[in-house]
Amino acid sequence: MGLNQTVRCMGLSFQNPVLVASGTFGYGDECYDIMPFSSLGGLVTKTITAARREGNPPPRIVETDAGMLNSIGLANVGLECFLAEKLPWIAQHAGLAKVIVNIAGFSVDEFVEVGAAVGSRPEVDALEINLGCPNVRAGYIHFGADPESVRRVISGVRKKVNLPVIAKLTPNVTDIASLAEVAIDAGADALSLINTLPGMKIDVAERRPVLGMGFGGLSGPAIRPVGVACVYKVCQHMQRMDAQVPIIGIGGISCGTDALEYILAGASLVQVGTASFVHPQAPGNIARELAEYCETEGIGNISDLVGLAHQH
Amino acid sequence: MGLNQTVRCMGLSFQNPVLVASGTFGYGDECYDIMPFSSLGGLVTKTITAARREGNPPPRIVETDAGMLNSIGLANVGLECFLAEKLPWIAQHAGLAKVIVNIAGFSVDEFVEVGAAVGSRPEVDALEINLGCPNVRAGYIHFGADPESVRRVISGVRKKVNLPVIAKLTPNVTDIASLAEVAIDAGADALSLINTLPGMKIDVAERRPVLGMGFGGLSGPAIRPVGVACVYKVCQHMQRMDAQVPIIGIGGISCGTDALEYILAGASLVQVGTASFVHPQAPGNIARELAEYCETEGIGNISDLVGLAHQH
Amino acid sequence: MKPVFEWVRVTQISSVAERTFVIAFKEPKSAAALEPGQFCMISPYPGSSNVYLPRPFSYFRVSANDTIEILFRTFGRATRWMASLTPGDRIGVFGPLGNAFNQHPGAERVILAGGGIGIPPIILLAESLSRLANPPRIDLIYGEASGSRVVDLAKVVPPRVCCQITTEDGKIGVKGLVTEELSRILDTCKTPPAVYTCGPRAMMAAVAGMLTPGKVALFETACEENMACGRGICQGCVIPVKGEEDATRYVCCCTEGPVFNGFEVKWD
Amino acid sequence: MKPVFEWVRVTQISSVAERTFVIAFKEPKSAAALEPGQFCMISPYPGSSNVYLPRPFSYFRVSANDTIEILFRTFGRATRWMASLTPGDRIGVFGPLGNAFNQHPGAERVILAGGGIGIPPIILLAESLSRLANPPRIDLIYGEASGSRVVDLAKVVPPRVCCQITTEDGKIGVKGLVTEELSRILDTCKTPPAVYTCGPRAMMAAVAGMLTPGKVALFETACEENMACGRGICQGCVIPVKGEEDATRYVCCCTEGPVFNGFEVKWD
Ligand SMILES: Cc1cc2nc3c(=O)[nH]c(=O)nc-3n(C[C@H](O)[C@H](O)[C@H](O)COP(=O)(O)OP(=O)(O)OC[C@H]3O[C@@H](n4cnc5c(N)ncnc54)[C@H](O)[C@@H]3O)c2cc1C
Ligand SMILES: Cc1cc2nc3c(=O)[nH]c(=O)nc-3n(C[C@H](O)[C@H](O)[C@H](O)COP(=O)(O)OP(=O)(O)OC[C@H]3O[C@@H](n4cnc5c(N)ncnc54)[C@H](O)[C@@H]3O)c2cc1C
Ligand SMILES: Cc1cc2nc3c(=O)[nH]c(=O)nc-3n(C[C@H](O)[C@H](O)[C@H](O)COP(=O)(O)O)c2cc1C
Ligand SMILES: Cc1cc2nc3c(=O)[nH]c(=O)nc-3n(C[C@H](O)[C@H](O)[C@H](O)COP(=O)(O)O)c2cc1C
Ligand code: FES
Ligand code: FES
Repeated sequence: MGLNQTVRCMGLSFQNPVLVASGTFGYGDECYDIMPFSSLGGLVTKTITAARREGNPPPRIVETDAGMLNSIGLANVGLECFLAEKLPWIAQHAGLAKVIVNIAGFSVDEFVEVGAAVGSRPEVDALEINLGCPNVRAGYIHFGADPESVRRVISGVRKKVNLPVIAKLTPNVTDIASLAEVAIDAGADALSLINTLPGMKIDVAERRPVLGMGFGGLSGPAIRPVGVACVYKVCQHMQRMDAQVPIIGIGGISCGTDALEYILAGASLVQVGTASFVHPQAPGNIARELAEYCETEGIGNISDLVGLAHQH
Repeated sequence: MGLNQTVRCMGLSFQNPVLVASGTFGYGDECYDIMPFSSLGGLVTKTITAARREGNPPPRIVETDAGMLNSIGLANVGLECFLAEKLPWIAQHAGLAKVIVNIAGFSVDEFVEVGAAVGSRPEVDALEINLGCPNVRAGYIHFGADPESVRRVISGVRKKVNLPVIAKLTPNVTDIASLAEVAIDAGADALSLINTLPGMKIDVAERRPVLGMGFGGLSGPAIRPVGVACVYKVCQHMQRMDAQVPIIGIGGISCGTDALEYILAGASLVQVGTASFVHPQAPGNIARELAEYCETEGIGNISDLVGLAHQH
Repeated sequence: MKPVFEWVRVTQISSVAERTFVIAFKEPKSAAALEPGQFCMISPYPGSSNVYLPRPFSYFRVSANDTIEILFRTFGRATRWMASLTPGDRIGVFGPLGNAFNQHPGAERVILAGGGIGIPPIILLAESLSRLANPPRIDLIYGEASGSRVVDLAKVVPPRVCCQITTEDGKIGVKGLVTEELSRILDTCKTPPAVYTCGPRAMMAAVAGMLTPGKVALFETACEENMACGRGICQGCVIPVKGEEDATRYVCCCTEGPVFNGFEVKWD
Repeated sequence: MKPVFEWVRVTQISSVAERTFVIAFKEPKSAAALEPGQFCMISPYPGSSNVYLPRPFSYFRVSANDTIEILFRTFGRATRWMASLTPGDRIGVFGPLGNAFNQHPGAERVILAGGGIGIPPIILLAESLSRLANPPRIDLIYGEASGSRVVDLAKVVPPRVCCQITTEDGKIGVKGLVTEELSRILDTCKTPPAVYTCGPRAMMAAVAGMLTPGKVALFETACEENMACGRGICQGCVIPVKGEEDATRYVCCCTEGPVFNGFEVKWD
């Protein structure tokens, strides 16, 4: 990676456009020796909530065709432990990689409380707001599916912090573009698209859902066409609006070409999730493949490709 | 298939629970000699509109991971030709298979007009109303995404015909269960779940969407977890309501086990779509595998399994 | 013959040029019935690949009566999977599909023009035409971008077929394009020849641009489009052709083609 | 040793009982470092299967210093894919992962109980314990539902290990369950033995029900749960263990296990 792969986005400078997605890289420490995230654009932490959460009963994961379902249930160490133990370690090992902390809550107040606490820490470069975890028992109406909740969560957190605030939207809505618009109006500095799709697998032998909680979130290559469509749609919609913010493309990215699909559709950065389970070095390999692509094709900076698929 | 596989549903008697899905079996004539649909539970025709439609510019299809995107654009011979040429042939060759005609329109009036014309024909056993084709240039707001449109289309058609009316819902909505409820209230006799998910693939070499129309509908095994979740969710919702109607499970069914997932989740019948492209005899093989399963497991009738996954 | 779906075993596979392979399998029924221009859909044995949809391939040769040979080049997931096959591996084959070239053009001379991986059906057609009771005089042009891609056709081009290779890099045969060679041969024709072509869209469009309906006895092109079902049920593989009043009509490449009257296709 | 991901070639694969196979590959680094109870994640070479996630398998044996052997049984998509592999095929291997059995239980007698396809780590442990400077007396119980599934372990069970096979159909060894044999052996123990077990959840739960903390020197179970990452980053593989005040705590089977104190796992 001799080339300059720097991407400027949300006022931050990412050494390359590849980040690891929330919930698929732990807190960085579990896999630093195998895939040091300091070589990546950034790390997005597992979602943090105010209280520690034990998470859902097993089984929590199962393979599906070209993908997997997960129902982790936002298991996490909780705000206090995260700030005391995890964040310092992450900051120490991040090098040039940006540290993005993903947060969630079960009420607008909790979102704001966690956001304010995390956002006041100098080690943090940006906040990602998880608006749509379909796994939590609270039910299947997510914050991300209701425009008013999106507005209140994003503007609530926005007012409390000076960092970039990224709204992570769920694809499980009738019109993702209008929710993106609400998030931007409420002050989001960027959009992450997409979270998992709601799904279920049934164990035919046992005649019951495989996962302990029944439903789970679908990720992996199976959902890439859905993610690319969401990015393209939101990008198209923003081109018609006044306010434009960068998009972070997520969903089924396993190789450089997959990442390019998202970039051409309008993403400035990408996140790699499930692919890290299939190959522990996937995020680094993808960053390298993008750099090689730019070199071969004579592209000065990957940012020159953002949204090019809209020109046809 | 020595066993009695008959499924009673919507007042009709299906010789087995396997139907072929709209748009994936033409009008039956193109593949009758390879996969005679007379051995199946039923045939659902390609969507018929009032006027003949040329459809979308190519490329119209492309493979994705464990699935495909299509953007056919409701290409069809039109109501007149269908009634004059296609329907008589279908009826002549249907044997014990039920003939279900799938219809759509670009206005409520067109839905009602086509529904009334098709519904008056004695060869037709039921109507399936395509509420969500995401491929048509008219834009991405489908009839199926708007409760009021669903109500008007279903009750409009319902009033004009004496046949069972099946509402085929799109999964591209925030809450499919509430739309199912609207369709049932409006008089739907059954629900078909699901249609394709909106998706896109980008040709990285050409830096443009692969499909001529950009977006397409995602089908195949990739979407099976989404389809099963929709069936489970709607079935769960109906158990809390007064009115209950049968569900027809659709999405990524490639083998008997896949069909059983839907049945256990709450589907009375299933439709096989994309799998027919992978293996021309897929629908017949699936029906046979279901029969064998019942025989091995000592299940008198497949209907005994409907919804069993809810008992846990 | 109505098409059949069979699981067959690969009997042979060999690399014949850069990224280009010949794969063989026994399938007696199709082998006996297939006609030049027709194709089959090839798919992986369940679980043996992450390729999902079958892919269309023209019949290239029939050998030993029961063995079908396919000539293919790697582009993406499916063709790379095919290149990784070894003898004994199972594949799904569905065919014969599609229409065929008209082999009775009523012309004294026939010109066959194959570009790149469009050559397989052209070779099968050459062989079939040579076996006619009164074979026409046949000129065959085979063009590739580079010499490294040229498949050695010496053993498969029938005797008395006059074969000319063109390459853009000039490493093998004449340096230049198929169309240049075609133009030269057309000039030598005293009566309207029949012209058959298969190759990249741009090449077929250029050939179409060179020909005039009255001046050739027949002009047929074998076209390509993404396919899913291969038998007219998905409407996915349409080719734009000239409808009434120059409107565009979409027709299925898999059933109304892959062979089309080259004057009817809308090339732009 | 920190785990490594390697693409390796299958060197050997053979069927050893009904639906049961041994697969071997060279991977010198792990072979030198791995400990009994640890496991690796096996995944298909890209494109060579429709299996998506890697799957966990216990180390069964190390042979010729650099070769790792895995003993597996077919259940679904992944294990069927593995059964279809032939020597020369490439697979991804990620390991060594997880913790290991405690090999210094401070007991004179050790009882190893493996049920079904839970036997591989038990065999590796038996071998390792026998190679200790002062090996304990080792009883090994290997149970299967039917005789047709019994793997011939004669060549892999170390000398001086007393091995008893149980089958439910009685076709091989003693007719009955692992737990019945275990109970018989326990009765012969004069001092608290160490008990290690791996097998179906129901079997391990039954074993747990037979033992009392004070009466055994150590009770370790190797557990199974669906896995995605194998290294603690997805939180997908949790096992319920007893937390404070009998609350349930979920701990990752891949990092805090697969070997657990059998008294701490919540079996119900
Ligand atoms: C009727 C018919 C007959 C055919 N006969 C043959 C044949 O005899 N031999 C043969 O090798 N192929 C033949 N093809 C083409 C073959 O079907 C495709 O090459 C194949 O589907 C590619 O699949 P893939 O997954 O490898 O590539 P994809 O992933 O589908 O494509 C990868 C990239 O390569 C490009 N590409 C794919 N195929 C071609 C091509 N043929 N030419 C130029 N660019 C391409 C795509 O546009 C894309 O950018 C035929 C196609 C049709 C419709
Ligand atoms: C730490 C660890 C070590 C393991 N070591 C070994 C080993 O050495 N050898 C080995 O063969 N397996 C071992 N397994 C189990 C192995 O990982 C699974 O058998 C495998 O993942 C099954 O994948 P599949 O796609 O073939 O089946 P799936 O499609 O995942 O499952 C198909 C069906 O079989 C059932 N099933 C799957 N695995 C088992 C099982 N082991 N016992 C009973 N039912 C099952 C499932 O519940 C499901 O109903 C180990 C698992 C873990 C967590
Ligand atoms: C096991 C697992 C856990 C996840 N946990 C979170 C989470 O805590 N917060 C969040 O915002 N997204 C979470 N996600 C979603 C991913 O960040 C990502 O949006 C999604 O998986 C799609 O990307 P992929 O296909 O590359 O995995 C999780 C995904 C997986 C597979
Ligand atoms: C090529 C193609 C064409 C389709 N055309 C129609 C259609 O005309 N009307 C309709 O209601 N659904 C149509 N569908 C959707 C299918 O009927 C089905 O709902 C969907 O493909 C999911 O099932 P599958 O995964 O088994 O294919 C089409 C699907 C495909 C792949
Ligand atoms: S490939 Fe389906 S209609 Fe031609
Ligand atoms: S398998 Fe991912 S945490 Fe254990």
